[in-house]
Amino acid sequence: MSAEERAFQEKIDAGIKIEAKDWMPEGYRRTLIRQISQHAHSEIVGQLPEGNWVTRAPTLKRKAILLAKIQDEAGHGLYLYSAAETLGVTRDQVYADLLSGKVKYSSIFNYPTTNWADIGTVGWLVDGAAIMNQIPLCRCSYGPYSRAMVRVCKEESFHQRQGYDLVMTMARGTPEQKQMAQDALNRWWWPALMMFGPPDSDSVHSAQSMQWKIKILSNDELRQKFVDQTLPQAEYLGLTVPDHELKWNEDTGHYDFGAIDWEEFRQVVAGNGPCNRDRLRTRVKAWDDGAWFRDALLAHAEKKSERQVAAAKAA
Amino acid sequence: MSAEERAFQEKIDAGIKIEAKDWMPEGYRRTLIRQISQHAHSEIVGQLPEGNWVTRAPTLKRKAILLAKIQDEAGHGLYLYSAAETLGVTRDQVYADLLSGKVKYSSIFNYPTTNWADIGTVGWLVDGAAIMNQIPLCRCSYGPYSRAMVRVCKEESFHQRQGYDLVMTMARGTPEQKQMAQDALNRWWWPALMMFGPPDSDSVHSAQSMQWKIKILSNDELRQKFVDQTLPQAEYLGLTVPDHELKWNEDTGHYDFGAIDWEEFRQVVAGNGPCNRDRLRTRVKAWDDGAWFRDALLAHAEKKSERQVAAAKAA
Amino acid sequence: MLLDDKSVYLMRLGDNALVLSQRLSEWCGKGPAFEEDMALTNIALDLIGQARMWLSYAGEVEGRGRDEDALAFRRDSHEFTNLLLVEQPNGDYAQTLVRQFFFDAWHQLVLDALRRSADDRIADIASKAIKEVAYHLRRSIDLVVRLGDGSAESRRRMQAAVEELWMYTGEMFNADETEELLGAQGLACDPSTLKDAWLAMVSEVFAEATLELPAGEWMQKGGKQGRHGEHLGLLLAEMQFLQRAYPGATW
Amino acid sequence: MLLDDKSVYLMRLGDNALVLSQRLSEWCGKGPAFEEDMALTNIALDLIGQARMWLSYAGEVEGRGRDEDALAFRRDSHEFTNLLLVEQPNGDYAQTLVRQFFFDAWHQLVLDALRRSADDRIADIASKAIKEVAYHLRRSIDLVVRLGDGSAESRRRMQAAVEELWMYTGEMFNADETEELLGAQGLACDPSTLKDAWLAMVSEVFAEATLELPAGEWMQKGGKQGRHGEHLGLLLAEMQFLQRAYPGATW
Repeated sequence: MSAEERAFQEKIDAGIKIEAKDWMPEGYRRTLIRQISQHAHSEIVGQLPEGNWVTRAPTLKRKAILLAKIQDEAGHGLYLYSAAETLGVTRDQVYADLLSGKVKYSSIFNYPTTNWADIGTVGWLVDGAAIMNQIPLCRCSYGPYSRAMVRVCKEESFHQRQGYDLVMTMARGTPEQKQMAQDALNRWWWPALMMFGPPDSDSVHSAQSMQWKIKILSNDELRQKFVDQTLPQAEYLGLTVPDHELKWNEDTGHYDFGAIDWEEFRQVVAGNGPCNRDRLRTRVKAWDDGAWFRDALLAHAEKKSERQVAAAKAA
Repeated sequence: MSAEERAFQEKIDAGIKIEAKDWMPEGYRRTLIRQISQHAHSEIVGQLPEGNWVTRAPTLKRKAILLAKIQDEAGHGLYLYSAAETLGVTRDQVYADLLSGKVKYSSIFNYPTTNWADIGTVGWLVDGAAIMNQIPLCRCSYGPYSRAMVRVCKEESFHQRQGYDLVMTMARGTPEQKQMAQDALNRWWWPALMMFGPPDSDSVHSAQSMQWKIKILSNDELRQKFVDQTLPQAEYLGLTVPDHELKWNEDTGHYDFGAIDWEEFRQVVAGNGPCNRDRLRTRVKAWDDGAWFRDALLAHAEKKSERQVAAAKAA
Repeated sequence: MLLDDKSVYLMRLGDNALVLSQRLSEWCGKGPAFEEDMALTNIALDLIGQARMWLSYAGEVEGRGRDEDALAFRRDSHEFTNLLLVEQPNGDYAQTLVRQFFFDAWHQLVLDALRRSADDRIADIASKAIKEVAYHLRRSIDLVVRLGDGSAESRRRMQAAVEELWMYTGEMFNADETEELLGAQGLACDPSTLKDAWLAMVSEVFAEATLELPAGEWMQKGGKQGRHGEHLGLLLAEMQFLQRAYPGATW
Repeated sequence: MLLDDKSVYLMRLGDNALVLSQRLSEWCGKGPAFEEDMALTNIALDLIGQARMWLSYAGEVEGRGRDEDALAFRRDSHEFTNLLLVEQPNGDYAQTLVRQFFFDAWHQLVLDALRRSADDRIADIASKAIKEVAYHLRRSIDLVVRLGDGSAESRRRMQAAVEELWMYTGEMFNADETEELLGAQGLACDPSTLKDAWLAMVSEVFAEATLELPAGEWMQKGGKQGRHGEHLGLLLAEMQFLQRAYPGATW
């Protein structure tokens, strides 16, 4: 380890934030760029499964809440791209890697939203899992990222409460509504658990990321916290988590839960989820269809500055 | 008038059909091509306002009836294009004139179908008016056209009865359904009267066409017959025809009716109806999007015949 | 029937905001730039808020117990009284923007007049809404200018959108009996009085944007009276699905 | 629960026909040639007829008073049990045709087996339907061959459609408990037994069409159990609008 590297690690160990202009190891920079941009992409792609129900929201109030949530997610994407830009990449570069399929977004967004309760369930479970992942990152070593996380977590807690409220309304509604809520839980439960990533035993890069404090808790620790937190919430709603092996373990003080189908996880990551193709195509089409728009704004800006130059010369 | 022309007119006056291989004046040929191809185009474009409700038909039986009707219309288009082809044009030439906007289709199809009762009302009034126009044409002087008309009229009478049955179901249904039926009648009544074309006083070409027996009754005669026939049908349904001036005239033995808004008619013919652009664009898009398909069938046929030639040579 | 006319008028205001908001929300996550996604969502949100205020009040005035959701989700297309302009499909982004500009320019004038309505509630809603709409209009003008006077491609698209939508602008200024009656009472504004100001603004913006005013003078009409094109029925089938499929449920 | 399994099975057959028919009818008046418009409409009509027979019988077996229209228009997407394949969007005409070919080849095998069902009504419906489906399949094969071995462009489109839809074909051959149970009773056919024949036919047609079988082996599933993609909900919102909006009306 070089002297620079040692000094860097000492700062981290001492809880001092690394800022954009500070020296950092290339691996730290690259890992952060990947992690932050994946996170940004997830916010952007995450708009789509929710967007699927905006036009069908059942009340004007729910429609407004959903639109506002989706707008917040776009905002999160933008802060996060800005955080990534502090590391010496541009938003367009990073975004091009999403569109080309080189860099992934969270696999959870490759599942379809097929009933209205999904919208609440996504808020409750998916935002819930995201917050669980992100709260520790508010303490991460990279200043711009940790500050973005503080803001994101605050808004996402709000989304999670709104999602839970929606599911509660359904769970306490007509029998059909309760069935929708249960159906949504059945479909989202396991994918939500997979959001924490592969089991610690299979997880690559984790040790280094933990040393650098850009990963604070392990995948399995976070997953367990999520299960422990979510179970009582499901019970309170009168909904059943789709796991026969789930039970309270007095000895550990945690819930035991069944085995996750990691083959499904790998397939979805590899592009074989129900919606991978649709999600990416939607974004690629939006980008391609919008090229003329972006080009025209540039063309106008150039014209304008040429006119200003000409006016200045004439004066 | 040349000897040929005199002989031609004598055949017509004697009620002898003109067939494709017979001599005919160029004006007769051109007028027929225009008239038959406009009629064919109307069948093809006429699929679109009905197609707008196929995906929303309220019962499976009604959906099947509607699909079958639309299929019949496509069939009528095809017989009529065949009849036009006997006059020395090709279907693709004639169709290109539709797509370029050079030749019109019936203006009635430039109005939107906005509720389910429209589907019945179109059958009742629009097919009704079409039959009124076409029944005399079963006796027209050009053999292929008159035979096509016989077949078309038979099927359209069936459609008209189905349409009337649909409107009756609505008119005798819930208050909302009855309102839909009345609303549809309000919107389709005047455009249906316009289907017979401008008043005789303004109608060009009519005298010659009548002499040639490719037009048998005048626009105003047909319109009056239609009003006389349709009024009692509307009364039987308990619906009100949207014309305050409509009343039975003991002296003439016909219904008197109010003035038609010919300015609207001219605007719709000129392209300013509510749906002109959508109708034509839909057909143009279908044709353009299908170019690869039609080209590929030709390419396959060529490959196949080349292979047959090669096989024959090898043998 | 003053009461009825008033609720009809309020529904028109609400329906415009609702239907346009629905169209804008179809862009969700599909805009040409992240900032545009956010801006369109923002406008859609403002318009939903306005729709709620107008429709709630319409329901109260009507006095048949219909709230904002009953009016939004349980009327069929012939009962919707929005302008034909706002129900037009999104088309490309140029068409969405031109539709928005034509509407915003009119909307701002209407709300400005309604701020002086003799009905306090109308004046109050208009005063709230006009702050949002002033921003919508500024943004629309800015984009129309930048895209009209942008690239050759953007100019072509913008001009095509203008030609496409022009025939739906006439209806904005046709006063019908309802509007005349309410206008005479000082409750609503007579839209025919807005036409010159609207045309002046559009002309000015188009001049800067190097766009041309269309020559066509034939205008479509009927939206305010519930006579719509074929697009609205499909928009409503989607929008109203849950309320229609599960009547009586609470969401 | 034999009765329930039977009605579930009948609904699957009906839902496949209904949903595919709905997709085909979206082409109405928009096909690439007049003859294609007519042929697609014809197939859509045949499939509606079959859907009516299966759903009517499903309703009778279920015994809860639901007729064909109650089942078609008043179930929500999670109660629909069609294969994922048939709910996929039309895409271009190549995608519509490849979807149809994959389905027809399977459909014919299923109906052929069901002609020998121990249930006379099932056997009877299957015997009627298979005559229509034999024509559908002949037409599909003919077009797949002509377009696969047509122009470079048509081959590219057809191969792309094959790649696009391949992952929805696996579900056709997964027997679940319902099918196993009914298969054991001689009422239904175990779909896993059809896979070899289907693959042999597809391979043979593709060889003539110069198309390639995709390498991908991961298959989507869930349609038969009511777990669908996002497209079905929108299809149903449109299809069911009138029955949902006006409950209790007669049409």
